[in-house]
Amino acid sequence: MILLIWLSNLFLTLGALFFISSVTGLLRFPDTLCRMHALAKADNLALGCVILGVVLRQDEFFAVGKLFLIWGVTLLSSATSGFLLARRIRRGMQLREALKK
Amino acid sequence: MTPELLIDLILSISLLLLAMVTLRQRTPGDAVIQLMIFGLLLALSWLRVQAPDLSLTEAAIGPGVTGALLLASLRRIGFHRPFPPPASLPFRAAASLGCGIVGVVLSWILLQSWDRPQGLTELAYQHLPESGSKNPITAVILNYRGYDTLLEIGVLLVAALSVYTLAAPVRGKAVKPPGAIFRLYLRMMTPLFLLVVPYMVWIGGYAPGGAFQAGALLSGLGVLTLLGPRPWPIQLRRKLLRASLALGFILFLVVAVWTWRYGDFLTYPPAEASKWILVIESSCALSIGICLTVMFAGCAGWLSEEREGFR
Amino acid sequence: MIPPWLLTLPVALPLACALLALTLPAPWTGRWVRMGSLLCALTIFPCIRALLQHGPIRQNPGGWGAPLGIQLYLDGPSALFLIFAALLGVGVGWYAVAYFTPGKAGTRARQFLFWPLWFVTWAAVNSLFLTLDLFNIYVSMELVSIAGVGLILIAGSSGATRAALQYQMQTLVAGLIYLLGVGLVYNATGNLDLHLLRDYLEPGPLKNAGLALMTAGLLIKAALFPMHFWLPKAHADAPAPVSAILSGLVVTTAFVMLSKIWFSGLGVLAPVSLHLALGALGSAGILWGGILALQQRRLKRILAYSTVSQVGYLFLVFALTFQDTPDPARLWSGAVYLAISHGLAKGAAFMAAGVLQKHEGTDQLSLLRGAALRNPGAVAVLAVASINLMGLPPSLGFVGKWWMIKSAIYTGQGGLAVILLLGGLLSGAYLFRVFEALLRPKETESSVTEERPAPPSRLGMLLPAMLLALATLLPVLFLSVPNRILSIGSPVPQASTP
Amino acid sequence: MTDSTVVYALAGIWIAMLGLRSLLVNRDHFKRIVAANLLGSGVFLTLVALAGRGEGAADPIPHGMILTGIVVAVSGTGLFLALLGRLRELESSEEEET
Repeated sequence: MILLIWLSNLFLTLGALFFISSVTGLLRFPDTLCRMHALAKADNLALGCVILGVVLRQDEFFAVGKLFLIWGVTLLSSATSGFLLARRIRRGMQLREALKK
Repeated sequence: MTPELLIDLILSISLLLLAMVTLRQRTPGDAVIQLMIFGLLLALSWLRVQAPDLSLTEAAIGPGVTGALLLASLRRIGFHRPFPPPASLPFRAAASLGCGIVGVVLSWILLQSWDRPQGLTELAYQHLPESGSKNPITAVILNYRGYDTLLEIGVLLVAALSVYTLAAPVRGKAVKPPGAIFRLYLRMMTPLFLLVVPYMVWIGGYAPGGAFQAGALLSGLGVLTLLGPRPWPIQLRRKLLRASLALGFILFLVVAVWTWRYGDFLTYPPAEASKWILVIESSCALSIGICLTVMFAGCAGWLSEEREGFR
Repeated sequence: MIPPWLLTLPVALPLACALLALTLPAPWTGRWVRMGSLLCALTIFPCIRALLQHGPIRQNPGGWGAPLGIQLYLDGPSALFLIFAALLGVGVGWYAVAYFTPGKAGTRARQFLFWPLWFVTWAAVNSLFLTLDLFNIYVSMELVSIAGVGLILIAGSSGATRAALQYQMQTLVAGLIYLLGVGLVYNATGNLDLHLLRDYLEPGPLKNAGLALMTAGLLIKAALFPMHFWLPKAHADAPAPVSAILSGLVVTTAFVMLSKIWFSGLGVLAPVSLHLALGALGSAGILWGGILALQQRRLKRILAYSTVSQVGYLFLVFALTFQDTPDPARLWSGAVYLAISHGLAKGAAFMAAGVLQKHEGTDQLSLLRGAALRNPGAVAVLAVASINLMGLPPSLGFVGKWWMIKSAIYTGQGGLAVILLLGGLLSGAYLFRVFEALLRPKETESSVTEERPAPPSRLGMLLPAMLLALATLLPVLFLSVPNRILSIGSPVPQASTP
Repeated sequence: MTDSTVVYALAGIWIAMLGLRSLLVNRDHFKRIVAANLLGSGVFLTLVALAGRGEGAADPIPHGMILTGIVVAVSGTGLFLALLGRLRELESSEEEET
């Protein structure tokens, strides 16, 4: 039992570290596309670690299922919105280059 | 400095700072994004004040629906048009002084009288068994004060009607067809939404959840379908759409009048109170979902006067 | 035996009519609206009869007691206000059936929405007059205001949209400030019912702050002097029935709610400075509205600014009551009569202005010269309504003003008496200016009058307008009936029977 | 847990005052609706903190009030924004005509 608690603490700290790394990526990277890249990757990983950490502390099965559902939906929607945003930004950049010429 | 106090201090100070930053933004687009971040943090801080129902609703309606409405109306007003300068300095100084004094007085009063009188908490929890639901907030909204909720659904219906008919734009813009990725996302998310919304209505009976949260989720689904490919190519007849707007309210009123037989307006017999509450909850959720979706379409400019219904 | 759901009838029925008007096919609407408005008006009378037999009625929809649930309470003043809303309801309903003629697709859809919005306003106003619960007052006020915004929008022009924007922003802010006040009062006392609050009346900081915030919220909604700018803009191009509802009903309900909160007991908490501030705002509103009405060139804007000044009258009653007037019941009934008579007379005046606009094509005073010859009916209605607006003797408005002036003199506030008389003088001035234009024939008798499309039947429009105008004069003949109704369970103790 | 919620009440009051001040000062309609939303959030935060103070379960009555308040605020905001869009469109069409 102690092993479970220790393991979930490990995952939680890992998740927190990943969150910090994604935020530093957000602040340090030069343009929007890079920042979005950092966000999408690190955040999902961090959320996965946090959810794993929390799952290890749960006792009833239904809550575990809901937690993994949260993770799945977040993965799905952040991928889609990331794609839509990136497409919009790239179109904006192409437009600006066309105007410059 | 107990850890709880530390967390609360951090949260409330960051809320205050975020509010200041939101009002400092120069373009509408940034202001809306800051407001959505503020809404998320607000939903989090309500968990700290023992209000899980409210944090669910605020998370769905604050950054979700209000953010979508603001962004949709920005399409017509312009994302990057900077705000005009505020009023002249003396007026600004007077307004800040006035609000500051009121704020100081209210904070002093709150600090001074922070001990809590007996309030209605015991009474509400005492009558919980007869109210037909184990979640006290659902009991308050739908049973003890069902009359308020009836009028409040009326407010939502009138707002949606006004947006639909009166504030509809003269020409309205067409919507660009979405890409393949979004269609795939929509096909995957719609069944999930249709599963979670009834679950949220059902769980309202005995855990945080209920009509308002389910309604906000339903409006999220509505917004997604509006952004996605139109499954129904035909023009929704204006009459059909207006009737569907009022459906939730009609159901609520019929149930309210039907309970006259049991004794009084909106009085449910304690035995089957939970059954009636479920009926009313689903009608409220339906009404909130449809009304907020139509308002999103109105704000985005897709309802037009000449052509009936959606473009 | 009174059925337990009797008091919810005046709220549930108009809501049902609104939903039917929403979903019924268009050609049906004319017949249905007349029958529906009559039905809603007739439901008031069983309530009045039960009131006369059993005295004040107390019911709670939802079946829970006062602290937990909501309590509806029918007493004298709310009965009179219910009758007032019913009269205005039938009058405006029948008038609008004749007024709205089908235009192109856009306007037809917009005008079609008048009926549901109007029935929803009527239901919300009835709920306001009946409820005792502070939070229920908030939700009903929001319903009245948002339906008001919808009604302003029916005109559809950019001016109407700008007025609707301003009113909607004021509604949002006023509602939130009022809600904060209700929250503070609830946390200070532990319950929300006005009658239960009577035994928590020792002043406490939280309660005073709550009452002040609630008063501020309701003042913004009542279009009192500094917050009235949306009213004239909304009336400029709103259709006549919409103006009748806005000026007659929506503005009066905010005053009625503030008086219900203050006179039901919480008023004791208010410091003297709040009373004087309300009096000052009221008198400033009277003078400002009167002076601006003198400068207007359009008939509807004159009536709009006259509403701003008449609202000022209503708020003087708060300034007059903080000292021990010899006869507080007389003053209270004076204010009730003034509110009711102003609502009815202003509704009739706007309807007459609507008929004039339909037939003369404009409401510019300079172009309306000699209009009395062409349509005498409308000018007659305007004249009867003006008797009450000016406060001339045979009208209910005069009775109200007279009692307020008397109590102003008794309590030694001569200044307020002077302002009351000055207000009457100002309203006389701007109304006679209207009649001077209407009655004097044009100098150059233009022989050819260009043909306008056949105007809708005048009788159908003028009959309800005259009904409302006369309703402000007839009760004066047998004043004992309204006084008897008013005295049943009125919040202010009856010192002496009139 | 007893008095840590007072911090939220104070933050709520000051957020409401910030929103009110910005609402009074700015003339731009969009900025004012954002400020009105902040005012609403501030008021709701204060009332929730007041309801959740002291030990024992939070008071459900203010929670019910605030849920209704949130829905009324969002319907008001939606109507305001639709009006704003329509006004911009009417003004632009009027400019085209003049």
